[in-house]
Amino acid sequence: MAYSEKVMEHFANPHNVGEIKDADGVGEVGNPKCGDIMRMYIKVENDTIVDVKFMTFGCGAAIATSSMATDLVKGKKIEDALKLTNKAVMEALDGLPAVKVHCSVLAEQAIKAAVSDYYRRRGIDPTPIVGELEDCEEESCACTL
Amino acid sequence: MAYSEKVMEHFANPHNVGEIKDADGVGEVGNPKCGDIMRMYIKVENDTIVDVKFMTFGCGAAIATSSMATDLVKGKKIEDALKLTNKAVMEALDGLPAVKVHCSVLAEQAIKAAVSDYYRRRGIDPTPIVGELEDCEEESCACTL
Amino acid sequence: MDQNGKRLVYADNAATTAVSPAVLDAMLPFYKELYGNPSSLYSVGNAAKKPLEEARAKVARCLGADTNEIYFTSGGSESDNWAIKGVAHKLKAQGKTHIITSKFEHHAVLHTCAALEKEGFTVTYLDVHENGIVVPEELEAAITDKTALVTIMYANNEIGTIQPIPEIGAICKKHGVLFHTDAVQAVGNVPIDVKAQNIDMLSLSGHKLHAPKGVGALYIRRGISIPNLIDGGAQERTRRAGTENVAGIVGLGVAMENAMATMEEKNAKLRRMQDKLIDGILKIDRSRLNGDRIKRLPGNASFCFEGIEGESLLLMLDLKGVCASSGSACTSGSLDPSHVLLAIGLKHEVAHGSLRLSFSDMNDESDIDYILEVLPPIVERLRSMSPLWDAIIHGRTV
Amino acid sequence: MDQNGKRLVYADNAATTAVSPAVLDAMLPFYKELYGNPSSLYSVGNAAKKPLEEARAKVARCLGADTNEIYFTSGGSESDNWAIKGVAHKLKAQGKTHIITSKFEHHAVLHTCAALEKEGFTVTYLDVHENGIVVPEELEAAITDKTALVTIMYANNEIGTIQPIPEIGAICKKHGVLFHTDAVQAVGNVPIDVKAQNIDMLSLSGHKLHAPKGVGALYIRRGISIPNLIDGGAQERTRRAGTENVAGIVGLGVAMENAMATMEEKNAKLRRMQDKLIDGILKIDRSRLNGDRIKRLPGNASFCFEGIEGESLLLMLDLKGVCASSGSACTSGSLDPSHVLLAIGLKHEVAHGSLRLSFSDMNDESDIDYILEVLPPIVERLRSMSPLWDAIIHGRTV
Ligand SMILES: Cc1ncc(COP(=O)(O)O)c(C=O)c1O
Ligand SMILES: Cc1ncc(COP(=O)(O)O)c(C=O)c1O
Repeated sequence: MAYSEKVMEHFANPHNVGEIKDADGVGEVGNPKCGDIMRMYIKVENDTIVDVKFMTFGCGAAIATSSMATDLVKGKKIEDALKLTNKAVMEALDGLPAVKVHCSVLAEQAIKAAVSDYYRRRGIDPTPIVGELEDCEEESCACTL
Repeated sequence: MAYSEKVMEHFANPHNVGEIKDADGVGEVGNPKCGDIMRMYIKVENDTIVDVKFMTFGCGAAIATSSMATDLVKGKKIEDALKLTNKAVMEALDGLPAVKVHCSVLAEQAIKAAVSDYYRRRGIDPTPIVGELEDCEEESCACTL
Repeated sequence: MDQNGKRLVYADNAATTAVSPAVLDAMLPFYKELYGNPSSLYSVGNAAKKPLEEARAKVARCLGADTNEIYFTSGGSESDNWAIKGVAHKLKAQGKTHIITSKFEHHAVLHTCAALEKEGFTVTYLDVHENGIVVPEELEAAITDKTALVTIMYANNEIGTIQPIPEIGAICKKHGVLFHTDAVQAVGNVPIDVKAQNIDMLSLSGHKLHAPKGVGALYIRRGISIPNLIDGGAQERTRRAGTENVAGIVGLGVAMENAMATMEEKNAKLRRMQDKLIDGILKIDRSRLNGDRIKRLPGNASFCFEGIEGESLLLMLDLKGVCASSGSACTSGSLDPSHVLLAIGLKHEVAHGSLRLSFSDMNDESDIDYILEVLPPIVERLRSMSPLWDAIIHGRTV
Repeated sequence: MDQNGKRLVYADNAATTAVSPAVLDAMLPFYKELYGNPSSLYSVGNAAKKPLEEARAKVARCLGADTNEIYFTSGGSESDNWAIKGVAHKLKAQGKTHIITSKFEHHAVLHTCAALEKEGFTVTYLDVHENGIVVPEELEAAITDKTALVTIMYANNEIGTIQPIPEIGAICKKHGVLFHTDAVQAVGNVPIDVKAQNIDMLSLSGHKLHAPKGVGALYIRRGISIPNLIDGGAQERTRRAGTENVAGIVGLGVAMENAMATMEEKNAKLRRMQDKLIDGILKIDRSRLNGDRIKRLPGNASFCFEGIEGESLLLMLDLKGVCASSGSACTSGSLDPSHVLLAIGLKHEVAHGSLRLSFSDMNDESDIDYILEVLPPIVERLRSMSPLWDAIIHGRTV
């Protein structure tokens, strides 16, 4: 298992780390038993994600995918942010080891969870827009979602 | 399996190789299936082995023990020659690998076989003097006699 | 240790060690002029036979065994498999289908036991309690008239705790049960005497003590006959086939001899370093030492940090030139927390935050100083990124 | 080759080969700075992982296999044991308890089969006839609906004959029976394509082709699942536990690549040398070449000399600086004549007088000239000492 240089770059100096106190949406995915938790904060103006930050407990890939995913949605329209796939995150990182693919899925899901929260706070049912968020199973930590 | 220098010396330049055409006694032990045959010729004067020669088909130890055994009995009284043991042959050769001990036994037996033949030619039953000669079994080549 | 001007601290000697220059020097002739097959008759081959047997004598001496009780193998895993499967298959015919081991053995033992369970054997996995040590009385209580084998590791690879081997040996002897110990982590680090300690079989591996990877040995007490794991040629007195890894075996002999000669001095130094390391690390908030503080290998210390995930900790340390591991090297890449840490009672989420630092005589105190300098800020940084930390320090369950 | 001014001709390459300088160069870094455990996370370990996987790719390429069909082992014997015991134990549950092999396999195969016979398997040992070659029709006739495995060596180690592997592969495929080949002597010497030749499993060993002793590989076609021989850590995609012998594996990769790149040229040279050697030796009275003259490895020729015992012949040759063997190195020290020579129909007394001369690309024609110079007088001298020779030349049975 070797990480790409890009992954190590984002791991060593992750972008967008931290909290947004007055966030418009907060999403959290993963669970500590599995060793990965991502929490993402978004600030939205005119349907645009003007700011995004994350807090992550997890492996190198978890931190790097959090960093990359936040980079990729920052400044994007929500509808475009929702098009972010784990594949895109992986590609932007020049790939991930097979056992770490689930981290990119978590990152995708964390963004979606934050957007869902944003809609929910505004009284809008997120499901038709964001889709069902499958939660990582407690049982199998190597969830493939 | 490594031979001592002494064994290699006697193997490389064996003493007493050859036939004695007018031998007073000839003894042969071993069998070709087992890969070892020793034939010894003795010339006897006044109960003394005045000459001894051997022909051997066999491994390095077979040749070296033949050489050493003939050296050890040459010039000896028959009664002393009959005291030659395989142990003495081995010791004189600075030892033999365990799997090759039977060669020293063959050499001892070959001398005895030649002496027996000497007595037999003179009409004397060798058994009370030389003892029973146990023959190497066809079945087990690693005979321990 | 410095490399390219960058400080490098290799603190993963329980995973593998560097081949020492003395060992390499001893090996090189066998990769050059002494390439002959030790089973050959001619001089080039024979020249390899003697060093092979000398290495066997050295290994035997270091264990208090006889020379012809030592069989060379390809490493610790093969030795473990051979010993355990061998005894199991041998004694099955006598209705002995029970094996006793512990919960925190190396996978070479645990997975071998699991394979035997599939064949119908039953296995008792003894508790190792919070201090990471098997209780001899519990072991004795587990023995039945069906017990074929007790296999308990000498020292644990992940947390370094040393097991009560002489006591276990005595119990096994008393009950007439064979006793195997995986001493891969112990050999060269603690004094071993297989006779005095009533050990029937013992596995060791070269690369844990500055010999190369891919060579090891199994001690089998004279009189114990088990089926071969690897059948074939007449090598190793017909009990382990395969052209001998002469260079590796010679290296193992030299490494064992060196380890024995320097053990006392080395251990005194490693103990001092370990004390400093443990005291220093335990100053970090919500950190813990895994396993007994005293009954441990002098070169091995394992910690857990709440709110930290082990892999990112290791990667951060690597960026600072510190090579460490979270536990067993064989399972990295796996996402499950260590079975060893779970066996000593840690929760999953805590077990994820483990760090094993293991040292050899090639380390020195400045390595400890360096680790104590770089580790606390890394822990702090990761915790500051963690969505759990806040909850942890405020005592909320996560 | 000269050493200390004394001429040395190493003509026992079928027993083992010298590590080539290129292989040793490739290995050394892993005994020095790149000592890390390839399963580790940090950079020192990771630096060992890539070369390991590159070596796997090289080995795969040389066999026409996929990279992840190659599993590294400790040598040919382990590979043979794993393949044969693995298939046997796997298919036993389906009532497949029959194995087909030949009479003149290496002991790593024969003794493994014997071990399985003790467990209740039945084994058919195919005749190899006077030319030392299995007849495919006889093999096909031996297949029953209980047949689990066919294991036939690619080329014989003692007499060098090459078996009809593609034909056997096709037959096994037709009948849905797994096919393993011990290709320890063939790899690097003949072109192999496991897919085209329908080989399901293939054993190879490094030290037969200028890599070190103690490393080998087993090719297992994708989709074939057999139990592990060595259980434990997650190395080799969980199928062969044990910290990887990185240096040896890297050496094996380089050696395989070199062997493939130079095979054609090398074989042309070895064929020329072999022709000269055979023609020269057969001029000796009552000598014979063992096995087919054409279907043989270019570097291996085995002879028998009536009235001669093999060991003394070898020792005399050794005194002249020629390293040779009577057959398999694994059995020297044994007093029984070679099972291979008996299998091709030789009588015990003739089989005792065998001589195997085997060459690699490190030999050249001057070695042949030297052997042809020293061998005839040695044969003559030994015969002149032999109490049998007279009877032999006069046609009396001995
Ligand atoms: C045909 C054959 N199979 C298997 C082996 C065993 O290989 P290793 O000695 O590497 O275990 C050898 C050589 O020793 C061989 O020639
Ligand atoms: C306790 C223990 N047993 C067995 C092994 C396996 O040894 P090897 O990797 O040499 O097969 C190891 C290390 O890898 C170990 O630490």
